Amino acid sequence: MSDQTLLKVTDLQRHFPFREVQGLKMVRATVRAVDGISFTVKQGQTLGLVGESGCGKSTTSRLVTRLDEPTAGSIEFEGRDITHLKEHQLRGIRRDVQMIFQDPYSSLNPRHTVGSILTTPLKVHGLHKGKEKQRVQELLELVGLNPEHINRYPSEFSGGQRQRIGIARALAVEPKLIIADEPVSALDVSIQAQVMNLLAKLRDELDLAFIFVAHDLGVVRHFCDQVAVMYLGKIVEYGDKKKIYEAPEHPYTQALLSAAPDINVARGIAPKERIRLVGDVPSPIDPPSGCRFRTRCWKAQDVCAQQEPPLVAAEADISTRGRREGGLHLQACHFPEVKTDLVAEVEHSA
Amino acid sequence: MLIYILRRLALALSVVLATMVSAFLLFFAAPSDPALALCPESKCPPERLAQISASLGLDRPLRQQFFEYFSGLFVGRDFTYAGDTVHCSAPCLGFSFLTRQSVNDELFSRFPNTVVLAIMAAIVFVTVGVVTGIAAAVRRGTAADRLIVGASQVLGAIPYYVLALLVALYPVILWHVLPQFSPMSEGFGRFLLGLLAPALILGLVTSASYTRYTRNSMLETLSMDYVRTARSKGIPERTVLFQHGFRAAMSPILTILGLDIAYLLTGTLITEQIFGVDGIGRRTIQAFRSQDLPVIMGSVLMTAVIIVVMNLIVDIGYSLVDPRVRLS
Amino acid sequence: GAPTANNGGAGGTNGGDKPVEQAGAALDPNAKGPAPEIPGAKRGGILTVPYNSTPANFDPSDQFYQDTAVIFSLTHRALTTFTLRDGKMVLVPDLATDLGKASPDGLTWTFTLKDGIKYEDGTPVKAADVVFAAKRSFDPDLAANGPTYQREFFKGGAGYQGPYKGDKNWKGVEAPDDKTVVFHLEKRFETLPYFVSFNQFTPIPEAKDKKADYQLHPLATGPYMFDKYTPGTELTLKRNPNWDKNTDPARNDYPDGYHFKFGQDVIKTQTAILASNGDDATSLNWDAIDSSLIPQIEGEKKAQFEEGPSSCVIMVNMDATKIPLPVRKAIAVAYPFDSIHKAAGETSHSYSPTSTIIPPQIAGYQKYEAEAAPGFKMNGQGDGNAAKAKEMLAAAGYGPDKPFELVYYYTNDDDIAQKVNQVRKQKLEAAGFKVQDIGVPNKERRAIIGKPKGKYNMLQSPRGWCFDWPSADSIIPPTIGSGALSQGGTTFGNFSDAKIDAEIKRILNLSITEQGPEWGKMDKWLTENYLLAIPDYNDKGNSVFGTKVKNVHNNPNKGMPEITKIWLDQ
Amino acid sequence: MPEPSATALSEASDEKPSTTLQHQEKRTGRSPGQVAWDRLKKDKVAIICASIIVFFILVAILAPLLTALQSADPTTGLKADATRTNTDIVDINGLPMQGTSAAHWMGVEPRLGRDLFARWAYGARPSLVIGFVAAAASTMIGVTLGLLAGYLGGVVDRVISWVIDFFLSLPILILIIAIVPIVQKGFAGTGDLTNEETSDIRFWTLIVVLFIFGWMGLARLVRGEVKSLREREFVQAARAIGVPTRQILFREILPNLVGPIIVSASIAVPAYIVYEATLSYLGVGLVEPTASWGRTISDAQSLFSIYPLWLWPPVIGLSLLVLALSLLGDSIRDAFDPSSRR
Amino acid sequence: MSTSTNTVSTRTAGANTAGEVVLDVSDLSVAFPTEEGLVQAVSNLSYQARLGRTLAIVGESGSGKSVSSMAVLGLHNPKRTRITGSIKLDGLELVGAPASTFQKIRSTKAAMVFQDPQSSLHPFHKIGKQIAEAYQAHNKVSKQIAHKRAVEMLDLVGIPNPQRRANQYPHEFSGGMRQRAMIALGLVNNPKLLIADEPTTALDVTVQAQILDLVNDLQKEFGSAVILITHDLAVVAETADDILVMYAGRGVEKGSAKEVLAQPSMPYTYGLLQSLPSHSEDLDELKAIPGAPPSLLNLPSGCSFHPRCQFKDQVPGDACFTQLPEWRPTPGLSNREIRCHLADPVATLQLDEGAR
Ligand SMILES: Nc1ncnc2c1ncn2[C@@H]1O[C@H](COP(=O)(O)OP(=O)(O)OP(=O)(O)O)[C@@H](O)[C@H]1O
Ligand SMILES: Nc1ncnc2c1ncn2[C@@H]1O[C@H](COP(=O)(O)OP(=O)(O)OP(=O)(O)O)[C@@H](O)[C@H]1O
Ligand SMILES: [Mg+2]
Ligand SMILES: [Mg+2]
Repeated sequence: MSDQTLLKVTDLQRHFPFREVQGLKMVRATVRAVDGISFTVKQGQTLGLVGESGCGKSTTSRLVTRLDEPTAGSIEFEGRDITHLKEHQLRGIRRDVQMIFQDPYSSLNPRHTVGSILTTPLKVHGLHKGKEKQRVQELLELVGLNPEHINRYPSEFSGGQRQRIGIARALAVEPKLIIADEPVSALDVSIQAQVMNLLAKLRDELDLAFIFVAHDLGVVRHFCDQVAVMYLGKIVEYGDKKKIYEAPEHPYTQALLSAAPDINVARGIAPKERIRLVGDVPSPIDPPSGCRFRTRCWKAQDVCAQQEPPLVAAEADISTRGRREGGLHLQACHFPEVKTDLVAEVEHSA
Repeated sequence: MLIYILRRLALALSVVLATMVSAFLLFFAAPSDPALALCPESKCPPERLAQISASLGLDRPLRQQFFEYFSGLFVGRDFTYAGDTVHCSAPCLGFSFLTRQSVNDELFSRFPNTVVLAIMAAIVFVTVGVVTGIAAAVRRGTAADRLIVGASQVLGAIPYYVLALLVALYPVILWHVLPQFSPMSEGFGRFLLGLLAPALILGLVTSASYTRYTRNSMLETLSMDYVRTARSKGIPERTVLFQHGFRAAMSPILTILGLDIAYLLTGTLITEQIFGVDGIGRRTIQAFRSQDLPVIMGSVLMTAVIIVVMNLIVDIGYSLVDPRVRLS
Repeated sequence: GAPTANNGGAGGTNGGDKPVEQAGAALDPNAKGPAPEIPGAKRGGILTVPYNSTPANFDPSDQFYQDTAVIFSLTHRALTTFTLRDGKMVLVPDLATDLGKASPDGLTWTFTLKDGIKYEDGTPVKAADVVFAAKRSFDPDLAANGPTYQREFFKGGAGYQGPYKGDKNWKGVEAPDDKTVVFHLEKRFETLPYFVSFNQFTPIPEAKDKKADYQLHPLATGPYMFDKYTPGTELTLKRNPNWDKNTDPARNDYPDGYHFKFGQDVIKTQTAILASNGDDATSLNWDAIDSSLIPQIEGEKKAQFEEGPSSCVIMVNMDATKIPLPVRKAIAVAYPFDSIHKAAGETSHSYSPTSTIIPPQIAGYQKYEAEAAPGFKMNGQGDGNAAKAKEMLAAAGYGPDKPFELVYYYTNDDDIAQKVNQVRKQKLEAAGFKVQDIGVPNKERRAIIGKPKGKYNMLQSPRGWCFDWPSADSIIPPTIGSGALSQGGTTFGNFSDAKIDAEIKRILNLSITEQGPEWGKMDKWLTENYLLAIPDYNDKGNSVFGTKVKNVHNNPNKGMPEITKIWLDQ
Repeated sequence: MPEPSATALSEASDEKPSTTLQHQEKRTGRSPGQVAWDRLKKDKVAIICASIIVFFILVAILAPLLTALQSADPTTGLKADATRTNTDIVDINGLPMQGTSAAHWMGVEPRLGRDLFARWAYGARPSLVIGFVAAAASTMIGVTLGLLAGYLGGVVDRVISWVIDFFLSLPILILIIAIVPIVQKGFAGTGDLTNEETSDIRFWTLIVVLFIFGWMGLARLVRGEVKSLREREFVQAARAIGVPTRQILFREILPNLVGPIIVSASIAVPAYIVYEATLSYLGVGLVEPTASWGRTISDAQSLFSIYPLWLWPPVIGLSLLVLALSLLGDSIRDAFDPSSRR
Repeated sequence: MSTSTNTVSTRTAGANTAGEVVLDVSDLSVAFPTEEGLVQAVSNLSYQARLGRTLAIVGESGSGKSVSSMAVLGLHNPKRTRITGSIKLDGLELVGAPASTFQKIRSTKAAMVFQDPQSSLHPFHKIGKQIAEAYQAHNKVSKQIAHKRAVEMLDLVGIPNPQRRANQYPHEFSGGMRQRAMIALGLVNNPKLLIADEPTTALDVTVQAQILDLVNDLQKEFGSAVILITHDLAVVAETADDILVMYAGRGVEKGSAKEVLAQPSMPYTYGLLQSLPSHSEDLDELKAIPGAPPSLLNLPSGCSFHPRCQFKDQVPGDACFTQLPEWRPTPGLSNREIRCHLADPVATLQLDEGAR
């Protein structure tokens, strides 16, 4: 794992303007899907992006892959600003940055065979000329599929197998960074594990950098080095995995962690104390002033409504277990407070 | 809502305008000579023809005619005729070449006939189509379903004008089962009765496609989760079908209805011709025979307006049926 | 046959100073009202008349068409009119006391109005009203569709624009007093008494003139008046209380009213009328009988059908400047009349083959059958003789290697014309002609075949002629004289010949009585010596009527029923 | 569990989706199109309809042969063909003097005496050609415009949508009546044409006019589908890979529209056939001497009571063909139905 | 097979009873004849639901969870479904019952909350009306009273400002509120049995927690039986009393929820639990069950799970391949039943776990 910064995202914004009719008036409004986020991904590193539905995770992924153009901010890939490149200028980037999609059903063209799905990227980028078929078979093997299935249609595969095809497609161009937008959310637990294992294996073997989007904290914890927690288009807490899981400081991160049901309850561990949030996520069209989380926050005070808390270094740079550890840990709350034990420790012996 | 309607109206207006311009160019610029149509073949020396042309205003440059026609539409225009100047106020469609009557009057006076015919036909095809469509959907896969679908297919496959002609001839003329058309001036009841036969046949034939639309739409909504929810509430099946199923199945039918207005008007054209209903369609065909351009233009405009307005109404109705439509 | 104007009749004319007097002839200057009663006729009922075409308007100044003329014969009276007597049309005085008096030079005609004639509103009819109407018939807008004889014959008529745009005090027609109408002519117009039976000479009171809108309710002088008129749709007539039958020698008034419906589908209408259910039993239709109904009207429904001649003669026109006479004769021998009639959907009830240019209703008609070749009579019958035609062509120097090419235009946007062309072409080719049939839309064809310098060498305009009154001066001069050609129009043969023109001029200067036989002779002479157009057929008119409609007879001047004599058996 | 009308509940949503998924593990190499094809082959109605259509196509192709099967006409000693007139065998009023015979299986045409069987067999040609060619042309236009509007969005979409709206608001029939002569004139140039040339020109004119006015529905449909397909992840994936736009449109998106396109084309074909007949009825359809069912029907309707032999064969032919085509269309729709497939 | 099922279940029930049995499903099979063959969605399923207790039905997608519970409410099209066995709801036999019976018991005795609240609420009707309608269908009351009841219910499920919300359409609700409304709809007639079919799958974690708490609270208040269908084992661990694990249309393990999750005794349950990336475990690799679920058109012979089972070698002979395992109590565990041929599943699985 070298220390080379692969991707640097600074103050990224994506607003979707739209018109809405309110009574007799036509109002212009914007969905602030992503509203100023910054993060970096180093080579071989995995960044997890978590947050509730609609907080802007997919939008971020689409911006980073440049399937969408940011409203503001910048994206640098290997030091090159790719924020506003035109489609034809993006060719190189298209090779280096790939995406794995959430839905294994809709992300494969039902009209193409596996073979043609996998040769398309090779052809587009002129890779392995003349030996495309061989390369496709390699790829299939790499993701654990039978190379003989090259002439099958996606409909003839199960969800897990399809997701593998999607992964193979992303790998075909030999990218440096893969953005995986909820790659396992649509899969069943038993299959999910298969795919996660595959991703981990590939990451390690090919030294890939990942941005891993998910809402399942367990999966993220399993897979990522760093985690960014998003809420309504903003990053509220960002840091090394350990810090986030073991010493979360932002109330939202804490709520998220505590809300996840825990199977360990069944193993005799007392159910953790759950932080109950009231109300629903506000609309990104009209986000609350100041701190966006304040409407659901139990710690909210006047200042939260007036000032937007900046993303700053976490106060207590200590881990739950009392050992001091360095590493990245940023949070954005006016009243940060370390809360440990939100995640139960598992007893390894049965 | 208001803004939406205004915007839609503006769009509709642009469509109607474009229709008018293209129709004008089509008809007036086309190599046709309405004067010839008015001049009997055996007695038509050239100077007579020129006189008729001049009297119709067709001797002036096309650009001038175009300008006059369109200014007539928006601000009205003056006609000089037999030494008199007559003002024709906006929207002025001009005067019929043939009857010398105001096209506005000619068409508006016939408008009710066409509209009543269309509405009666619509009542027929909507009720027949919807009822049979629902019946078929509910009995999907049974013999009854196949019968309904089959019958509607067969009905739709026979050339309409042949069917209409048979109806016009046998039940109406020869057997006297159904009354003939009589104008509104001879009593509204008789008028309605007279439209029964044409409306029935037009409605029945049109209903064929509505049967299928309804069936498909119904099948689709019946497979929706919310219908399952409705059923799980233990409410009577009838309520499930109509309040939950059909209510939602209606919007696609409504959309198609909007799109179909143009075809319905085509249908009235042929129907009016065959049943001798004195409506816009028949007048238009007449106008074609005599190259009566102002009347043809007028009826193009009128039909375009009807279609556009109906689509607007359908759109608004759509939003009434479906609360999700935010009209934006 | 094309639609045509009013009028007709038979017989001679007057000339000079004295009133026309011709016992037993088709002129009856002394006819007096009331018209004789029809034995057994009953009063009452409404006659419904649904028919196919749609009258453009009911402005008296603009009338030239048969159907409106029939309707006007119920509502409007002109200076003279025709009445049906024993199957013949007789010209009788109507508003005038006689058939007019001409000055010795024939250039001034005087008509005197009867006393006691009123409009439907009770106001009396004045001579000035007739003069105003006559002037009005010059208006280029209001009278665009009307006849044009007045422009040609009336003094100063050529450029006159009518009373609105033109000189109000134009002197072509004058009313020196309330009862007298005086016509000043440019040249002799011996058949003026016929012409003044046109609706252009029905009085219009200037004070009540509404110009373009006058047609919505033209003031009636006849036994009926407009009740309700919806342009393009229908017209109902009711009795005119101010009509005095004692002044009217021509009209009876049996039904209580009439109901005309325009633009009706022919088959449906005729089928319904033959079935005679309800109102259909008191209905009448004058469209050509649909061929699907022929079995009925030839069989059980015979009594509900009436047919007779109309005013039109149809000819096969050839360009004599391009086709030499021997070839014209060969065409006459080859021409497939029967096939063409069948293809055109003509039936024995819609035409009768003819061998003359002048139809039999016309004064001086002389029956003859000219021969195109020995033994080959040109009588519009048969299906052509290909073999004989080939022989004749060969004799004229044409053969398979050097065929004579016939070039003509036909309407390609009309189904019947196309079918006719198919058989015509097949048969003419069989007779050894080379045929170049050029299909164009009707409108274009009419423009092309109306110009004498066309690419065609046959079938140019006119296709035939419908007379405006029953004298051949309304047939031969306009179709054969070089006048039309010099004005840029076409004629039979497109042929200008000094001999022919001289003969026409000679006959026109004769009195009405003398003209008839001379026209008859000229007809035969033309066909035998020139063969500019091959006589084909006379159009027939017919009526189909319900079982309660009585006394329907064909008006041979119009090929329409004589509507003023019909009564209903309620 | 008798719940008589609890039908359809499970139909579209959960009828077969995952079963096929699992089931197909065993059958390899079947694309969705092939699945539909297999289903069609099992559908009896579809087979019957297809046979009927094939029958008419054969009749159309083999018209000269079939016509020649009739024996020679005794009066002329010639075998009938579709255009030869024979006025000798109709009476003075144009009615045939004979009924069906070995020489004229369907009798002869009133007035012209042409052989009705020949006209019937040849008459299938324009119906089929117009139906298929106009449908193909309008499908092409509709698909292209729909693809562009749906995929490119923005101004292109707004312009195309407006044009679609515009065309949909036109009183089509009136315009067709007006346009046919004009287009014909454009084709015809100077206008010195023979019967046959005119009739050919009119034939192509009709096709052009029909498809000019017939592409909007499909364009709208395709536009909608493309709009939703565009958001589908496989299109995003193609973009992410760097596949050029044109290739995305035609290689990624278009194949997914095959179902709706085939269905809409299968509806368009009978619709055009009927439209052609209707236009003939209104006098702006095909012209003499082309034998066409629409023309024959419009000619024959006046005499149908006394000479039904003229009217009914083309009416039955047309109805049967249209019926078969639209039933087949339904079957194709079912076969492609996404609710019974995944 | 069916007889043993019954006795076993009764025994289990007897041991576990905390309330009266409301729903007794025994030997239920549901099959759908389709073009491609017979889809055996549910086979020989038996379970019971008791008042005051929550039964979780787990299993992966397509294992027949929804199909079996929809059969309870008679929501399958009778013409396209073959249902055999017995479903006794509050003593009433439902298999083969007429439509009118179902109409009566729906919502009053058994109600269902569906997975996707977005598509399960009618988009064109106001929320209040949809709830009131269910109340009115079973109580002879006026519209106003029914509406009041609907508002009450919305209040009960914690929707703020219920008066106003009752007059809104579903699309104006957020996902969590919609699911609450669905629950309100389910409870409006105080049913004895509430079937919640994946009530939180479509929701966010924080909202999911809210909803699950709500269901628990309501159950305590109403004392009804709840069947919770899910494939999220963590949810089960936190909310359910009893559990039924399904695989390929069959029940494979049942018992007390906590015990089963703590100590699974059937290889499939075990595999499922193993494949979870438990929050605190930092293992490099997850223990996935290899292979994919079988086709319901063509179930594997013997035990449906055998193609994916890593322990099939430990069963002597070819029992796993040829013989369908019957329900049997797990040796060494009380209150537990499994369908497995393993002689001593507990030991076998423990051995495996220890080996890792
Ligand atoms: N094209 C668009 N136009 C308007 N709004 C959009 C668009 N795309 C996304 N949004 C809005 O932006 C917000 C963020 O969406 P995004 O898809 O990034 O969320 P997410 O975190 O990926 O959610 P999920 O977990 O549901 O996938 C949402 O409110 C969404 O409605
Ligand atoms: N009407 C039907 N016809 C054919 N097969 C059906 C039908 N309904 C359901 N199935 C099949 O039955 C099986 C069980 O479906 P069910 O919906 O019960 O699964 P589930 O366990 O609820 O899954 P999920 O977790 O995805 O909801 C599935 O394979 C499904 O495809
Ligand atoms: Mg997302
Ligand atoms: Mg389910």
